[in-house]
Amino acid sequence: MNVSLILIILLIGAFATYLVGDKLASKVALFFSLAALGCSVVLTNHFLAGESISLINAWITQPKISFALNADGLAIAMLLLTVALTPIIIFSSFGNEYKNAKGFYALILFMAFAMTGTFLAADGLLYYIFWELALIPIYFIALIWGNGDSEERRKAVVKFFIYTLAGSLFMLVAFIYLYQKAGSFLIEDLYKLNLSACEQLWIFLAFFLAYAIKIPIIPFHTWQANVYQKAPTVGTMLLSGIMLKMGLYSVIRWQLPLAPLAAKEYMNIFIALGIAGVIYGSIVALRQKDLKKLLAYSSLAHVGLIAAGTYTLTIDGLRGAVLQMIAHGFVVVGLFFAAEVIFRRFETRNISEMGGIRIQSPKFTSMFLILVLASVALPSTFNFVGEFTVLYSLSQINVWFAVLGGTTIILGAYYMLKMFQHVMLGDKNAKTFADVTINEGISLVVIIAVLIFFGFYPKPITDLITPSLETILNVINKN
Amino acid sequence: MNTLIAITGLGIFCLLFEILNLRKGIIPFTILGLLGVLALNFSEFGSTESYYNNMIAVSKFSTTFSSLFIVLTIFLVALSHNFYENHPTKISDFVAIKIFLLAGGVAMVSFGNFAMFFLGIEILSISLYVLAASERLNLKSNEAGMKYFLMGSFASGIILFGICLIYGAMGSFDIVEISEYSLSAELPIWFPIGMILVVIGMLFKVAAVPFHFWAPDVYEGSPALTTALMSTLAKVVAIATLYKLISALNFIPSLENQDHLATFENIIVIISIASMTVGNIMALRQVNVKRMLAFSGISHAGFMLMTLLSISTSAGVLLYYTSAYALAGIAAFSVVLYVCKNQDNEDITNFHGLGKTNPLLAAILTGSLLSMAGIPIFSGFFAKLFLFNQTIEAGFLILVIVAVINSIISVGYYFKLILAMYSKEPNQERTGKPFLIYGVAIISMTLNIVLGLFPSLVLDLLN
Amino acid sequence: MEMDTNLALVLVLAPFLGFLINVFFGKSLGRTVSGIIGTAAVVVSFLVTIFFFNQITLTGKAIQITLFDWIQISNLKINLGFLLDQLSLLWLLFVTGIGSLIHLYSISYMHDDENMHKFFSYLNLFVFFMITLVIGSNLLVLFIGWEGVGLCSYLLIGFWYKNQDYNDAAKKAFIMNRIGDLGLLIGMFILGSMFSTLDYATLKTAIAGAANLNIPLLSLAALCLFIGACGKSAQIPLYTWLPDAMAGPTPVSALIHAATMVTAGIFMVTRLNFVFDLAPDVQTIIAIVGGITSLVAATIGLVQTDIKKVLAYSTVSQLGLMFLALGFGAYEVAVFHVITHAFFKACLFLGSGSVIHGLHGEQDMRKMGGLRSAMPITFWTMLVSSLAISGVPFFSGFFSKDEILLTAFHHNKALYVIGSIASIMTAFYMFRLMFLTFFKDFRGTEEQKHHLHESDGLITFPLMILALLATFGGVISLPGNSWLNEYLAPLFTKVAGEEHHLGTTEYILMGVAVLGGLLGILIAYIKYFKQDNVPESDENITGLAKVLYNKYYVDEAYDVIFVAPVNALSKFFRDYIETGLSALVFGLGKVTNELGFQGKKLQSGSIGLYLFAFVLGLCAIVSYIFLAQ
Amino acid sequence: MGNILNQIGIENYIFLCVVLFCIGIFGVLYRRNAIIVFMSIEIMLNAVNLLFVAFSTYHQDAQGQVFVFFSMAVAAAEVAVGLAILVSIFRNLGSISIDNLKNLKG
Repeated sequence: MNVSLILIILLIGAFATYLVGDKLASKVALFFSLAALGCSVVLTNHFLAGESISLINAWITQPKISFALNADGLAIAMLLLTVALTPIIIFSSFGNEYKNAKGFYALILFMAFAMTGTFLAADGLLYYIFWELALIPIYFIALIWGNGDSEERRKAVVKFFIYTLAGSLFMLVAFIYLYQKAGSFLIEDLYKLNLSACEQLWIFLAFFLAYAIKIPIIPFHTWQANVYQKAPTVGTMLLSGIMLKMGLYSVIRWQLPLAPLAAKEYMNIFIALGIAGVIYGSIVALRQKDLKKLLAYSSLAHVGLIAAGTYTLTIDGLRGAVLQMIAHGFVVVGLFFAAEVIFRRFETRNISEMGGIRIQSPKFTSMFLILVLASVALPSTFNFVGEFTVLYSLSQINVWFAVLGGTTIILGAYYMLKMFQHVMLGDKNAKTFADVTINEGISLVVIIAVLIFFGFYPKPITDLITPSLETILNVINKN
Repeated sequence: MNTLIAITGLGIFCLLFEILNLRKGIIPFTILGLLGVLALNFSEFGSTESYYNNMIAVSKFSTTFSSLFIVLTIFLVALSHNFYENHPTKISDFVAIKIFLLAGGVAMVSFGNFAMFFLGIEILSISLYVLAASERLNLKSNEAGMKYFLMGSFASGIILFGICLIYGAMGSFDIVEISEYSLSAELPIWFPIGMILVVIGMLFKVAAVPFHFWAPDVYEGSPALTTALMSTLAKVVAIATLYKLISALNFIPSLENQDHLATFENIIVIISIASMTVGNIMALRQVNVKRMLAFSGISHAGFMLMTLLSISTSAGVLLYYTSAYALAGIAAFSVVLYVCKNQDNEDITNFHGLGKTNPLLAAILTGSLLSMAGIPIFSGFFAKLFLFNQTIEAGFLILVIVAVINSIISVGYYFKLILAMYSKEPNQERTGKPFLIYGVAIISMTLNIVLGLFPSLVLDLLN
Repeated sequence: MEMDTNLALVLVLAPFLGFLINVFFGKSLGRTVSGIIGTAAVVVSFLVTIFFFNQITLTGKAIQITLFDWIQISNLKINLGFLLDQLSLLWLLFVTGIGSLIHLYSISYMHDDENMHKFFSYLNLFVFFMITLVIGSNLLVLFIGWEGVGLCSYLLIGFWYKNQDYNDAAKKAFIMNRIGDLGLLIGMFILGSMFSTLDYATLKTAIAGAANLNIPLLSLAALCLFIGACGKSAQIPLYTWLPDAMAGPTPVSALIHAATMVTAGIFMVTRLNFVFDLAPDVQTIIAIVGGITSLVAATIGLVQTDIKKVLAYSTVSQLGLMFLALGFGAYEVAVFHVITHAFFKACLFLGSGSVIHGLHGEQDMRKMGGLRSAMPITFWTMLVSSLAISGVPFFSGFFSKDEILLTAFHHNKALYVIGSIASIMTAFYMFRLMFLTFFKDFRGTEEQKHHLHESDGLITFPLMILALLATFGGVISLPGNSWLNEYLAPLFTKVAGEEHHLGTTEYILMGVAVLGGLLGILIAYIKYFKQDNVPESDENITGLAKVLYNKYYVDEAYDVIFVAPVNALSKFFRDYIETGLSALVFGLGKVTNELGFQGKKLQSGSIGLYLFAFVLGLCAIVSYIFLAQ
Repeated sequence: MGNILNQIGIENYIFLCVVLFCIGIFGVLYRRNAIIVFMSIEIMLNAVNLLFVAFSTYHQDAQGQVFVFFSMAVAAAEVAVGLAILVSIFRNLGSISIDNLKNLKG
């Protein structure tokens, strides 16, 4: 089974979507994304059947860069996350009318293509190229179809682009440096390197800059809230649902194995940063007036915890992090979609103008509540599995990490329930709120189903990712 | 050699066309002619001969670069059709001058003797002076011409002096002989000084800090097409020649013998850092697109100079970088030409809403800007990548980091233009889809992306 | 075995099924039907429980059921499994039993509420989670139920969601619980890392088998677990949510906030008795906390005027007593009191509910009185329960409370005194409640007076059942020969509670306790029957009474100490740090931009300058070369 | 033929030319009249030409002198163009002072 097929589907999809014109664009995009999903499922079966899913084609001779894709369990998990969320995201946008829709949906597919590539790439430079490519579409999506005052938006988006690019360019330098040492960009060759502690430190920092901005880890998160707020909800979903995970995935795949000494040496600092993010994000979220901004900060908090998990360098930490990545991917998409659903009816994202929805629309309220509960990691939701594992791994490093990280349980509940109370509860709102349409319902139900199913039975994913995580850990602990 | 002769012949033909009143046919004819020349040039590929007791030395380097120049000239000639619509009587002259300019360029990369080198430079420069000032009644154009002329000839004076010193030191103008002498144990100080003077002259041509001041003014003042020519063809020719000059004369080894290498490298490093930094920072606040591109050109000159630090291996990289840069430039300028056809200036405001009125052109301009900014899949990215790789290998990590920071800054102004195209409302309706401009834009952009997808195509020509 | 598994699943899932049905079809089914479904669901589990109960009383061996692996962590593998042993079955018995009664009660009580089907779905969901909590075979399954019941209490407290105060109360309850939950989690982590299992059975064996345990660490774990218990079971310092939780409908208060959920903490501690036994320091802490809580709550209860608030504080106080017992390792005693308390407190709440129902939502005792004639059944049942709770001899409460005090006496005199005082106060405020509510003549509006009536059968029937239980519930553990202790014996490492043979001291103590109870009743009688004075209206309460009436201003204190700072911090972060960071990033851009702007001046357009720069550069380079010579 | 260099050493010629060249440079730098600037540039070029001749005598080799012809021809061409530009400037501006050429800046 050729792994590049998925990439090809998505890329062709992007062009096809652009060509069929505004009328059909959304449908075609949905079709292609579903095709990619199907293809990935088949791929997964092949993988589970023990087939090794990888290909290497020579691409550039001097310097030696090859078009190498490799799908181990981890990559497949992220791949599935991407291709599963993309159709949901596209489908969720059916309620909206976009001018120049063909461009819009084409960009979405193209972004999916780039992100998939990032997850699959097994060659440092190829990975970097996909990584950068993913940035372009979201830039245009946010810029052209975003909301709010265009001047503000422009500032926010440009800041986002330059800021992230700045980070990743240093990663590029690091990659070139590694290439000088290894004579190839292939990941296995890079894994073989034995760098001095000092070199590793610099490499680690270069990567960290790129990832810390993308994930984002405080204090590099300043782009996040604004962009989430200004971007169209679809863009926000793509950003928060998948693109953040790119950063976290890269930490596991590239940063830790390539600079294990540094990672071990300064482990505590980076865990502490992550946890600081948890607390900071939660606290800032308490007083947000804008629903999307609040969700942005909540995801800052969650992602901080995930990052802390990855930096523990324990199998639990990594496993929990990956589980939590997937869980958070779904829940955050769901929440942002819910925010969009509200916006479609109330024309506002300002929490103070909401409230009294529950009376008018019980179905939607229940769904929203489930999403909220999932995001506060109520047991029996997927997020709990991830969060529990991560916190456990933290407690193994130092019980205080677990305690501080665990404050997310309290603060998270605080701001989410506060939000829920003011958005949904309370007496009847002047504005009428029609209950969810079928389409909206489908998207939400799918997400909720995933969250709850894996909440009780995460085994499939765990079994999928564990072996590859162990191999990565072996690389980390090789010397 | 034949290439050179053919080009010159072609130029003369163009003039004849005017006499024979065949203006209509001139553009297609010239393009065909140039394609022929290109073929001819390919036929000389790989052959390393020298003609007229080594006045001209054809080498892989010269042929490859000449073909790049020819390609660029084809684009420029194609663009000139639409550009000179309004004064048909002059078109043949301008085209002819461009051809001669090309001849000068080819002479410069394939010189085997300083006489040829000097003539080449002068042919190039004089044609440029003329083109720069070609809008007789436009004071800006005159001023641009004058500034360029004064500084240019001043630079020629410096170069000449340098040549003279080299001659004094070596007693010959012949590259081969000089390169042999230059390896000998001790040389008179005149040789490095002379070389430095010549290099400085060339640095002026590539517009490197602190010899860059002319560029923005001249670019802004000259007719848009000339600007396009300067920022693509002229710059590429100059940097290529500089590279050839230093490599062909065994300048680096000779410096090593005299252990002045560090000195020279420091100079290059400082100049290239200065160029990219000044270029990028100055570009940030420009409102005139031509001027902005001039500054971006200065910064790119800074990048290109990095190749001089690993002279023995970086020919391919230089070729790749120049082609990437030039192709992007051509694409960008073809859009600029279209947008600013009947405007009296080239301010960014003219580009407002281009994304809505002409999505294709907007996309192409975006592409070329992204390429210049070094965003993946456009060849600009790979150019930077190879360059950085090369330079880190040569051990100039700091320089690369500065370069990286600069490319971050550069995004700032490239995106200013993109933003103008996509996030502003159109302020004028743009009519007509001039076939040649679209053609050039599309082809150059395609080439750019193809180079990005298969860098080896170009990269391996000189490795 | 197969059979057991299926039955256990039925036991767990029946309420869940009820929940699903009520959620999806409740509205269309109509109120009564959905009510019946909800009740039936619980009754089913009740029956199954009885079945298992019989089984175990015969065989006496626990049933362990493992469904499938759940969470996998390197050194501990957590599966989703059930453990049906003496303890869990006992709990299930009264959870489902009282649960069904209360469901039954609610059919009538909630009948006028448009969202009745929702109410029942939530109740079912609660029972489902409660069962999960009790039946889970390891701590993490317990945690599912633990948080689940928290969620349900959130939903039910905020059942009348139009009123934001109720929502606040609900939120408060959930968050307070979450604070405890964090403790519980940490406790689990420590246990997990120490014994690499969270499964009760294996944990027990591991601890038993472990050579040179790390006692301090274990104690830390125990402490964390206890914090969790504090959250759920409303002990100091996390008790303040429970009184507010009275915002919910009365059946909810009866079921969740009196009989079942709040006892989860005691369940957990009892479940993990083998851990706590090894941490004597923690046990002392538990005892002290329990004692103080019981006293503090009782004092507050003295002056409350809202009938449900009184009961709420009495609940907190009773829970305190239970923890007192736990602290002395007398788990079976605590369990005993849990059961009796479940009976009479549920009865009391339901009774108060019936009263409120009769007065159309009036909860202030100052506006009641003289209801005895109007609603006799309610009166008698409540009277019985009050007697029980006040520890009047031969009512269930008498035995359980007495045992607690005995244990306290044997271990720690001071706490014994505290406990006794608390129970005297209990007797006092319970009868204060009785007198104010049922005696003298009615103080409400004419219009209310006109509508006064006894509630219908569906309400009174559960009352009577519970009253009976409250009366005779004591028989399960009579001093001397206690069926309960034998029944629970397998759970405990040490011999179930040192069987204090009934010597003279015991009898004296009993007498003291009884006298105390009677004394309390007497005071109440004099104060509210003889002199028949009615509590002041809020504004002119003064002095100590004011402090008590305002619950020692604990809520206010918490607001000042915790809530306000966090919010202030949040505001600070939002307005300064965030803007600062973004300003920093923008600043970099601005600076470079400014440089560009200044640079433009240099590009002055004068050829002379350009040439000058040219020559300057030239000279610089050439001279550099000469210098480098 | 070389004897002249025996009487007056080559270095003197070099210094002379350098001095001349510098005079040219300073002329270019300090004069504002375009014509005079042209002349200064010519001085620079001619200084170099002189040096060429000197060197060619020194090296006993004619190439240098040939080169001089090239450079003179080129210089002539350059000046022709320059003057042409100057004329059109004079037409538009009415002055030939290079200080008036400051419209392009920033």
